[in-house]
Amino acid sequence: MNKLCSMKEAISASVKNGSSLVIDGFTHLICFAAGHEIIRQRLRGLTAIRLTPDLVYDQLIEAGCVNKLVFSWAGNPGVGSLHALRRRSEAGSSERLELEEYSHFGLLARLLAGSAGLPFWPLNNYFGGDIAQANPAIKTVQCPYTGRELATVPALHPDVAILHCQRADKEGNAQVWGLLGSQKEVAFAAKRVIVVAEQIVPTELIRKDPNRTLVPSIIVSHVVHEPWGCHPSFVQGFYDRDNDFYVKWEDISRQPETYQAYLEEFVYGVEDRRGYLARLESGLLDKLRAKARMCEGVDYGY
Amino acid sequence: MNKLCSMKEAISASVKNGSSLVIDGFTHLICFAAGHEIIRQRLRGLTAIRLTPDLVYDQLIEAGCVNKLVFSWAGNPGVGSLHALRRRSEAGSSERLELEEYSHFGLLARLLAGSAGLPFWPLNNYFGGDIAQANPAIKTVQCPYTGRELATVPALHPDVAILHCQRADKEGNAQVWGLLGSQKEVAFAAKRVIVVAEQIVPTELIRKDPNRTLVPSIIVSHVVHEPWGCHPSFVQGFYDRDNDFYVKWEDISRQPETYQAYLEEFVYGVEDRRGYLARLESGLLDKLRAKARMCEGVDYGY
Amino acid sequence: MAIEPGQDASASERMTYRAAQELQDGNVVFVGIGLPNLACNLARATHAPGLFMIYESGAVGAIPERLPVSIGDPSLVTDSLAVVSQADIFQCLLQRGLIEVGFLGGAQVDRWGNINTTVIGSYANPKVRLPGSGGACEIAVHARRLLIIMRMSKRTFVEKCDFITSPGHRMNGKSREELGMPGGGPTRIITDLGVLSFDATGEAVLTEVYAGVTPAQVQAACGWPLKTSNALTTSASPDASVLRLLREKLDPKHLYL
Amino acid sequence: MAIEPGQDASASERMTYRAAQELQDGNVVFVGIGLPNLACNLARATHAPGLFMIYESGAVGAIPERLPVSIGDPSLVTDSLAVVSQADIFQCLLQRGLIEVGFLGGAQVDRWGNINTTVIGSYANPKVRLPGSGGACEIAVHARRLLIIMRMSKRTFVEKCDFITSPGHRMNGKSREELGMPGGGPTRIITDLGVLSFDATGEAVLTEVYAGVTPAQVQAACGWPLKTSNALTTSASPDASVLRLLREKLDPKHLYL
Repeated sequence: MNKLCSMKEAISASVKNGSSLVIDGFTHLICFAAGHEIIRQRLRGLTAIRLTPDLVYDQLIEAGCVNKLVFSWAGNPGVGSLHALRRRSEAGSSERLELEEYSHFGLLARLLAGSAGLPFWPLNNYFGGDIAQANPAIKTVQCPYTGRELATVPALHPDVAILHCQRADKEGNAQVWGLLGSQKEVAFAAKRVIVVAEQIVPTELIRKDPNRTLVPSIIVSHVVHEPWGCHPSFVQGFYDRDNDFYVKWEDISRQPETYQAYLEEFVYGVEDRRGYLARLESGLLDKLRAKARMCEGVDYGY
Repeated sequence: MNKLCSMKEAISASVKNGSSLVIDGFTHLICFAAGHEIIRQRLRGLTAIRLTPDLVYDQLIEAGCVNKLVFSWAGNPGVGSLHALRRRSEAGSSERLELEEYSHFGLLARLLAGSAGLPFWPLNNYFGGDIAQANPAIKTVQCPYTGRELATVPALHPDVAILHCQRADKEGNAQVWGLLGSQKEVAFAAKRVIVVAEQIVPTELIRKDPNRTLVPSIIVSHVVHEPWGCHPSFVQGFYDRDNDFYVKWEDISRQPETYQAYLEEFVYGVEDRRGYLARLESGLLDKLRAKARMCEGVDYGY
Repeated sequence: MAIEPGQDASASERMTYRAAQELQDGNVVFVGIGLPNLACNLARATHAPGLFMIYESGAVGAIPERLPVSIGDPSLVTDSLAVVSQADIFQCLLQRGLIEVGFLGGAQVDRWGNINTTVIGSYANPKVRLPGSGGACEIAVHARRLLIIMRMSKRTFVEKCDFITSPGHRMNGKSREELGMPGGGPTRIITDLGVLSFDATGEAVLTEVYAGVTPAQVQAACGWPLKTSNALTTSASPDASVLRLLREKLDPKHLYL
Repeated sequence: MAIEPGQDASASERMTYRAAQELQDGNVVFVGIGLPNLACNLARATHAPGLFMIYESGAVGAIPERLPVSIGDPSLVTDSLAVVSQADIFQCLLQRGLIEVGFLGGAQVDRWGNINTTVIGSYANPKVRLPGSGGACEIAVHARRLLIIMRMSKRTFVEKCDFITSPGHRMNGKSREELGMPGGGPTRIITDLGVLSFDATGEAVLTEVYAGVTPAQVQAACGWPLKTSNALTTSASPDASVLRLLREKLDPKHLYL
């Protein structure tokens, strides 16, 4: 079944006011294009879930889309803070964001449970520290063999998962290489999956290297072709991380005025991803485009 | 560190009388060469672990190496029974083999727990049937969120895991494609890992496609270069399964006399894998050699 | 080999054809080797080209070029949509509830659709040691619907299984619902004489016979007093084109037929 | 840029050098970004060429060509020995006990080596919202030994952390042993003034100072009465060749130095 559609269609068909949502990616493969479309569609009351809410989640917060954040590390990696998040979570802020906080392993374990069809996941963690004290969802279970107490987290089943990949076919069979993050776990945990791809390729190409397929089409509802959909994040083999932007973001986002001006220019002020790319400084994409480092193919013959 | 050695050295350094052992592989990548070397070294009292004990495990049983089998499906796939196993596990047999039995998911879950460093693994299984009744290691735990009872199995940490792969470097970084079985789980669960490879390749080749690496060198103690080490099992991209042998095996193994004659000729009667290969019918290897079906490489550039 | 229309269908061919009728286009099927695999290939070649085949070995969306002789055949890997670890197969696909149809056979089946593939006789001291569960137990637990394919005889259709490897609708007096089991349980037992379905209590009921087979013949091959539907129908049989497809294309070496 | 031998080492350079001394050839290290990453690269370039670097992003056996600006930098992927899912990182590598050395920093540390990277002030109503744990909590739990790198001040070396994100040796009166924690806990706090080790009770003890630093200066930068070793030594400082390596090769753009 051909599931190709525009980002606009995929978002409006899948994300509702009040939805819980993951735009996944760990530094790698973070689909800013999807976040921007959600802002443009002025969705409200979202529960935003990710181990590492980064700039695009902060933009969703600043734009007023998010009521609750489920996370384990919130920052601008290597640079600084997420300022919309801080403004809405520190003492004295008027509209407080609800935070549900884990460590990476804990939130990942919630997704593992969701992806595996189990109601909980055990992990050997949270001894003595305050994370489990601050989050009542973290409980314990006793090992039936050793009698030891282990921490547990409950399964998480986000309403929608948005996963960016290097290539997919029109049915949504998606192949990923480089950092895999928690993409597989998110895909199988979610109730609905949108696959966004740098390249749409014939199914025959997917079938030539089946071990690369991270997400099978049977769990995918929409496929979006969105080249450069992750900028300023990166896609291994396609383009590098725009580190200069991450550094500049600290200044843009520190003041609500410059933050809003950014959103006006690059999000509200454009129709879609193509519009966004057109507003980037000329020559930037060429500078970020990956220098090829091809690996060799392997033999699937018999 | 260069860990290359002969199969003889790897086995004598790693497998002791009474060891628990996995020679892994699910149809694919079953290292008969390792099993034959264990028989030649006349090791005794082994606990042999695998989801699918097949011909090579049956040979280990017939040769008197195994006291206990931990398994979930024991047969000659698509053909018939494992006759040494049957002779030693049915009513009236004199030297009974100890059996510890799961379903695939249950035994896999034991390896998952072992590989993840957890003392147990929960699974939504074993309702109503007799498997959990017959195996006291299968217990239950109550989900702290839903109150539901789930089955559990205890972590398994085999003394030695022997894993065959398409290619590895001298340090033991091993790459696998095609069916992955439970190789990763076995490798991380075990206390000691022997990697056997069709090809020894430079580390640079491994580094060119890091997503293909299933086993990292830090958990590997020995590396053996053993081309055709899986015959009559198969290695995707190298050689096909020798189905004729699997069919013939039914007759060879049904009678202890023909079974012992086979072991004399192909196991005790040869020095090593090269000796075994030399005794195969001429032209067989050419017939089994894979017809190339190369996939394309991918780009790891940035 | 010329085939007369409607003639000549062997028991295996009839079972394969009838099983294929249970598969709808787009179904996600957990495929076993032998007749289930043939039934899937027949469905794909006829009314269900989009059947999505998953094998417990890890092949997902497989389109084997040759008839696989085991569920780990290399032909299941080449050109499949994905190849994943068995942990993913059992956790993310089966336990997560994504498998719509499972297929099982066995050495014994009872009126509740419980299946034995473990031992004949006592577990501690078996008369015959069978292969064991493999993935059968979890397929029976999790597949949304389960198709059982078995030839009928008093030896195989028994009052009580010697060992319940794969649970059906009622185990030691308890229903799936009471036990909190996720999957739907068996919906059909496809045999060489006819087809059994399950009533609201979970008991097998003879609902179809092949042309020329009487309910009395079926009862004679069944180890318990078999309920028979008031609306007994005749099972569809393969026509000449289907037989040709099966014999010449799908299993030309007669591995399973 | 000419460098006089032994001269001119900045606090960051001293900390990086001292941290590198804690790494042995062949160690499996869970690497963080910033000074820990530089310390590992320095160790690899000098006495520990076989240091095995693992990043929580999934890169295993990485040999980055450029200084990574985040733990998810693409340069960590290209030419690494393996790239695995984060589930494998946390379960198969960290929880399985394969990580020998972990590195952490933080906004606050206390005398037991507990670290806070979550909030300043109360959790419910924080004065400053910090990034949170990331993988720090589980690194502190599981690494066989933990190195803490932090600049000293009364603001950061506190009597009591506002929030314990990553447990050290003693939490609310309970020891790691009493809590059944698998890893070894912190072995060193490497600061800009000197190095703290831990005594048998798990309390931090000043064991080294950099040349020219007095114990009184260290105490003045510490929020609790600091135990000082009777055998206080002077921390080794980087020589000119090390400084050249750091400045010209390992961090030429001065991202972290």
